[in-house]
Amino acid sequence: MTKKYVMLADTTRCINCKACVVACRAEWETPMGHTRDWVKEVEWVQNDQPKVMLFPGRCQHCDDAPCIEACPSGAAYKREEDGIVLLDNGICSGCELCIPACPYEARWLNPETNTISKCTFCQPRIDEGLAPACVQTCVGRALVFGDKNDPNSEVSRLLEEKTWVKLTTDEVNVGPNHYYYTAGEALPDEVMPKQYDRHLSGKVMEIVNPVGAIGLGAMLLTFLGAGVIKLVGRRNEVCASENKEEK
Amino acid sequence: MCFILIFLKQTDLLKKVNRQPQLYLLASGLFNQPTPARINDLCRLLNDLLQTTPKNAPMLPILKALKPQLNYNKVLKTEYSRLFILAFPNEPVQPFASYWLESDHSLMGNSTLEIKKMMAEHGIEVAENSGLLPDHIVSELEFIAYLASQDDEKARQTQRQLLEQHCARWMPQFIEALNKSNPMPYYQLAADFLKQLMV
Amino acid sequence: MSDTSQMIPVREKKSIYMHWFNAGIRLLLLLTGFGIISGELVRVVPAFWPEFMQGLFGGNDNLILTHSVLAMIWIGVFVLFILFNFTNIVLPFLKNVLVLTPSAAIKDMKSMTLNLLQLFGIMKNVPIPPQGRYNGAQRLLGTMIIFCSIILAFTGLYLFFGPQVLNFSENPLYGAIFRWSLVAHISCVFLVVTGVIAHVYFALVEEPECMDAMKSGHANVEFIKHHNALWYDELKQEGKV
Amino acid sequence: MSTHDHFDPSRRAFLGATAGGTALTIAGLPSQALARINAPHESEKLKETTEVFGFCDMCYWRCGLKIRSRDGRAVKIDGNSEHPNNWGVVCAKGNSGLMVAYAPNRLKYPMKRVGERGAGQWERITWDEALDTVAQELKKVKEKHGPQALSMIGHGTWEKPYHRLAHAFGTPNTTSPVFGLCCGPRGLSNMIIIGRNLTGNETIDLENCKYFLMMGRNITESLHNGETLGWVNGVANGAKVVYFDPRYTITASKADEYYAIRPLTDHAFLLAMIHVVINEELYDKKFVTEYVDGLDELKQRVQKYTPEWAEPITEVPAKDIRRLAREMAAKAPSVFVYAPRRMTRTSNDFGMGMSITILNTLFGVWGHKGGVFTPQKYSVPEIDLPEFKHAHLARRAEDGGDFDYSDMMDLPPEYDSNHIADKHGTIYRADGAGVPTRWPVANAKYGLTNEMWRAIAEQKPYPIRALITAGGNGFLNSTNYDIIRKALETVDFYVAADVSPNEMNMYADILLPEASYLERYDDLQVGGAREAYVAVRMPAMKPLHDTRDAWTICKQLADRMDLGAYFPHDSIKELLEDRMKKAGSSLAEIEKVGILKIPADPAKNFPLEHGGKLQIKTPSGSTKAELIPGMLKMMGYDKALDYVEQVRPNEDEFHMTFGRIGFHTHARTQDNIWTADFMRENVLWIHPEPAAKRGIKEGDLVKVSDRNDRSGEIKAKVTARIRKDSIFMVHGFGHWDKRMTTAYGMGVADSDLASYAVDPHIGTMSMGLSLVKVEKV
Repeated sequence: MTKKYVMLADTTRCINCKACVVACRAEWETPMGHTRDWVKEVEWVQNDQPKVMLFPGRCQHCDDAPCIEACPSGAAYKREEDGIVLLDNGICSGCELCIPACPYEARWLNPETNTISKCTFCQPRIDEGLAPACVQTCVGRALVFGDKNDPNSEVSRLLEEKTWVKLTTDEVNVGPNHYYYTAGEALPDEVMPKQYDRHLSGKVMEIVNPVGAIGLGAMLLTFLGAGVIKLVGRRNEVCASENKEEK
Repeated sequence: MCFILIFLKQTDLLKKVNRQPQLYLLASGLFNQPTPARINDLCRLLNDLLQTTPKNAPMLPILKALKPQLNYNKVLKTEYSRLFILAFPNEPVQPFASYWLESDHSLMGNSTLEIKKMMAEHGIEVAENSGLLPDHIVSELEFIAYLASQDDEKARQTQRQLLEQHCARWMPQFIEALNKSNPMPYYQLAADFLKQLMV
Repeated sequence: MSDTSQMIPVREKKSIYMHWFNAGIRLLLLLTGFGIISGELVRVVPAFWPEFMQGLFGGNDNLILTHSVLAMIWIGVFVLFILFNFTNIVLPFLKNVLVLTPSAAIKDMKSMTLNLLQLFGIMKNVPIPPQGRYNGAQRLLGTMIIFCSIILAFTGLYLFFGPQVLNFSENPLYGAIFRWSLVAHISCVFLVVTGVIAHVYFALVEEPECMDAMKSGHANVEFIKHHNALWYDELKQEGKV
Repeated sequence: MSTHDHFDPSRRAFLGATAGGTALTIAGLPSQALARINAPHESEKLKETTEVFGFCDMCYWRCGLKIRSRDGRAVKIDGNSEHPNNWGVVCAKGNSGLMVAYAPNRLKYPMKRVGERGAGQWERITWDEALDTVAQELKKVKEKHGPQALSMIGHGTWEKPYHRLAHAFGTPNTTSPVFGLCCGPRGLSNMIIIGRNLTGNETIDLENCKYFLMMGRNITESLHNGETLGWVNGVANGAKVVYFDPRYTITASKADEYYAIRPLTDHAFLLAMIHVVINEELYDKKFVTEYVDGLDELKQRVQKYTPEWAEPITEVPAKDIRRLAREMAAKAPSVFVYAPRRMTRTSNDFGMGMSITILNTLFGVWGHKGGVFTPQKYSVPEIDLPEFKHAHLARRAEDGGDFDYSDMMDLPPEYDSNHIADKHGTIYRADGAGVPTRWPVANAKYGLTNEMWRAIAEQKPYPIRALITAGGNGFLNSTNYDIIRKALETVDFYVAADVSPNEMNMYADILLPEASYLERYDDLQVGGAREAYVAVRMPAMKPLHDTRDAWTICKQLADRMDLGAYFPHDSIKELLEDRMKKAGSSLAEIEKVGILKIPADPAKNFPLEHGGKLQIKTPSGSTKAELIPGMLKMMGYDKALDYVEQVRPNEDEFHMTFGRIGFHTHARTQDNIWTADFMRENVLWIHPEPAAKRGIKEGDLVKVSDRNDRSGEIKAKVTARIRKDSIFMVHGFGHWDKRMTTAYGMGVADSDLASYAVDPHIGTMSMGLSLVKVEKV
């Protein structure tokens, strides 16, 4: 049975201490000004009581990842054996087609490698059986990582225990694998995925393909038709000439 | 083999007709902490160079101008500390490659390790008592001097690589910062000299 | 109407080789190219193809390399051919083929439409205006392919070398150029392939004589007279027939 | 809307994506079926690293660490999952420790001042020159003024060797801010009432506690990994949290009930609680009869403190006070009244502290599950050293425990302030800590740093001519900059040892660059939690630049001052080997695991759950908790138990409050590029109402000024998370040392606006009394 890695974030245990962010920076030497993970602090007033919610975030390793769909070279791919969304630096050209595609704004162009960078669930670490850096360091133990397909895993247990939600809307639901526990609190708009966007070139691309496909199809049909008619024509000619000979 | 600061004494290397090692040694020495002994070494070195340098060399005027500046005094020590140790926010003249090349301006970045590895490949490391990091300008220049003094292809290759792919990426910024922090003549000239050396 | 009238040489061997080389390598480029493009947004063939090709080449990086090398061979050979045969082959060919003025374009359109319609037995008895060495359809197609090929070559070069030599993070323009090159590259592929379908059809079904000509280099005078009246006149003047 | 699902990422997702318009392919097939291309890919490999153990130095909780190194440099700091201080987790500060070592502006070489003191003109010198100078100058001072003329102020880095050096030198005047500027009132209250300090690494059974009454203990932002994690677990285990703070902190956002209590009035609220608990007999009768003295007297004293009396003072409804008292009693003894970490706020913190201890004692939390556990101790004897001249101080300073009062009553009652020594010739501390008629109950081990600065500045009661500082930042961790400046300018000689530059060591005559905690061995960390433990700190790499570890520095100084006998080992490593042998193990042994432990023992930790007895010994010798401490009555200090009216802002004024944020430690990490990245400068929190009145909008620049014409300019954060009569700013900003290239000139220094009054009974600072005006600029 294949694995399915998921991340759980219990927002009631998160204290916005940023340990996960620094741990990630140290582990993967991400350049300043960029980060693979973050904590969003949302504050508002509800019947004149202030309220604060905290949302640790990172790539959500979606099942129908729009970034993979947008990547021309297949540098963005989903690893079959555990479903994490990775990036093949060898192939990535840094064209950024995937960046606006991500509803969670998890992807960015790394100025040091000139390729796209994002959370990999610490793929090199988990391949060695280690927890992701952010999970290992999380002060409130708000982050839990594991294999959802393994009924004995902690994540499976927790998913059973409580009601978890995902950052999805009716418009945008690409099957994220990052779960959140808010103790029933509604998710604030600030953390909701944005309707994914395209560069203008991407938008054109969306038209080029179908149009091209239709064009090709039409052309094929035309000449198939022509071919048939031609054959029929030939047949008639032949028959005609045969008839002549008979006479 | 540890070489920083010991290397200066290896006069046989300095006798070579090839002036490159001396030039880089001089540069290295100029940016190192000024001590009476070191200043003497530098004078010796400078005299050698003044003799061997052809009249038309662009380097010559700077070397000549440098000569009278090469005498040890307290002001020099303070100036050295002000410029390279107490980097103030308005004029950080950090003498470390890593500072200029790492996105967080931290020391001991990957750039430092590259140099360390390069040195290791030539059987060299920074002397522990020197208090210098491998990518400190003094270490780097002295390393180049060492490479220039070796006449094998590997050394020449490393030197080229070092200058073109590493030094070129940070020393110009360093020189600019140094110029901005209106240094005393000694360091002004050191900056000009290094600039000249880079071209 | 097959009578054994004389055959005359209409093509040099090297142009013939060139044609088949061109055809072959473009086919390979098409197959590898379709294999490279992976993401839904850009992909033009069902996923099984890229999956098969990338698996076959042990990773897309190899496939991309292959595609690029082939393309560069293609470009190289063409450049050389053009350099060495500019006056004697290329220039006349361009003269005959390129459609640059609107009026010419309209003229060719007309004849092309007639051609196509008559395939379906429409307007059978409307005479097609006399054509030169290449008829309207061929000329339009040729012109289109020439321009597309140039675009394909340049965008292709950028797609391959751009990311390697430029720091995309330095200037957003670099990435934008890349993305637009991709659009252009794919659009041109669509256009060319579309055109080639017609090209192939005529060669195989309608006018096998042309096919022969492209093999042997000789064409039947009767055929020319019938299809390319103007050219026939030219040949007459030149005393080639 | 969000998909509430446990397992299957629903098919809706799938269709949603296909509707995206990118489905059509040349074959016209819907994309998803064939969408994903499964092609071979190179996946990244984890780089090799070597691992050493250590404990953190980014704050004072000292979590256990595992440090990964590659190519001779530390690359990642992980937590040691065996260490009871953090169970493997590390906060942002801990993770950013690397940037202390790699900071381009860290202190790299020994330096000698050449310009005016504090002008920041230096020149690099050799270690020999530096150490010779220090030794000479200190000897000079000793000859002219006696050993007590040296003061050692330590903070931050591992300061033990400097204490030892100073005590060997013969001065009692060693201090660090932990008592006078931070936890003093809290530790002292516990100590004096029940003989435990419950400060440092608290011994609270957080996981099993069922009710937290938190008096401004912002445990999620003034965070200590193990403590915070324990608390979060406790809350997850169903503990109720009632949080009191003028500001709606992240802790408040986790609480079941939040009271924006009127600043400085916690004491009043607590007295009302005590009133209810006693009058309604809600206290743990068994515990009280067995282990507590003075209930009746206390009852008399708190009669006037009814909830109705407290309501207008605290703005906490009387009915709620009653309810909370009853709720807690119902859950007792698995309850805890949580004191703030830094309790130097009001003009009577001692009283507040004692009322907290009293409440906890009445609820019988001591020795009970879910209350306060009794720690175990790992016996790691000190190395053999010659007698110290000030043994009664030195011995205490040497052993690990805080607030040791064992010999506090040695001091003779008769005292003449002209005398600087008692009849045994033992010189009194200059700051008056533990000195009769001055601050007799103040902790004499850590002293009153604030009073020490004053003593130096005013040269009273006797001259102090030389100063050693080991880490710390006298300016930003204190509040009276003039005193600090005067002190630093007054002494004949000032030597500072530190890793990073700051405003205080800017004044040093000699600056000694220390190796960071990632580059050196240090003395053992001996601690007591449920399990007893001893932990080791190993170097993860060679010291960078020309830096040396504290022990080497102190030994080399001691040798130069003929005090070598107090530093018998050539290196700290040898000292460790010696000590570990005494502990019945070896350095090699502990280096393998990083920490040696005696497993937790419920019978010892929770004696009252296992039919055991609770061991109590108060400073006045009682074996029962003293609700009205006899010692205080003797000194007439018991009036501290009564509420003292606190300052009130005028119409146009605010209470000046300040506090911590999760990723900054005090004033130490603002220059750390990694932590600074989250917050370059602090902002002024102000409630929308007063803000509107002053035309202040989010992000506006405002001027804050107190009644002493101290002021600063800072950006405003308009938020309902603060009381209308208070403003707040994060502590530790407003650095003016130009060497601090990241923090320089960022934000405002709250400490320059906080009050510098002292608690009348124990001499600790009262920082919260400051009242400020705010106007738009």
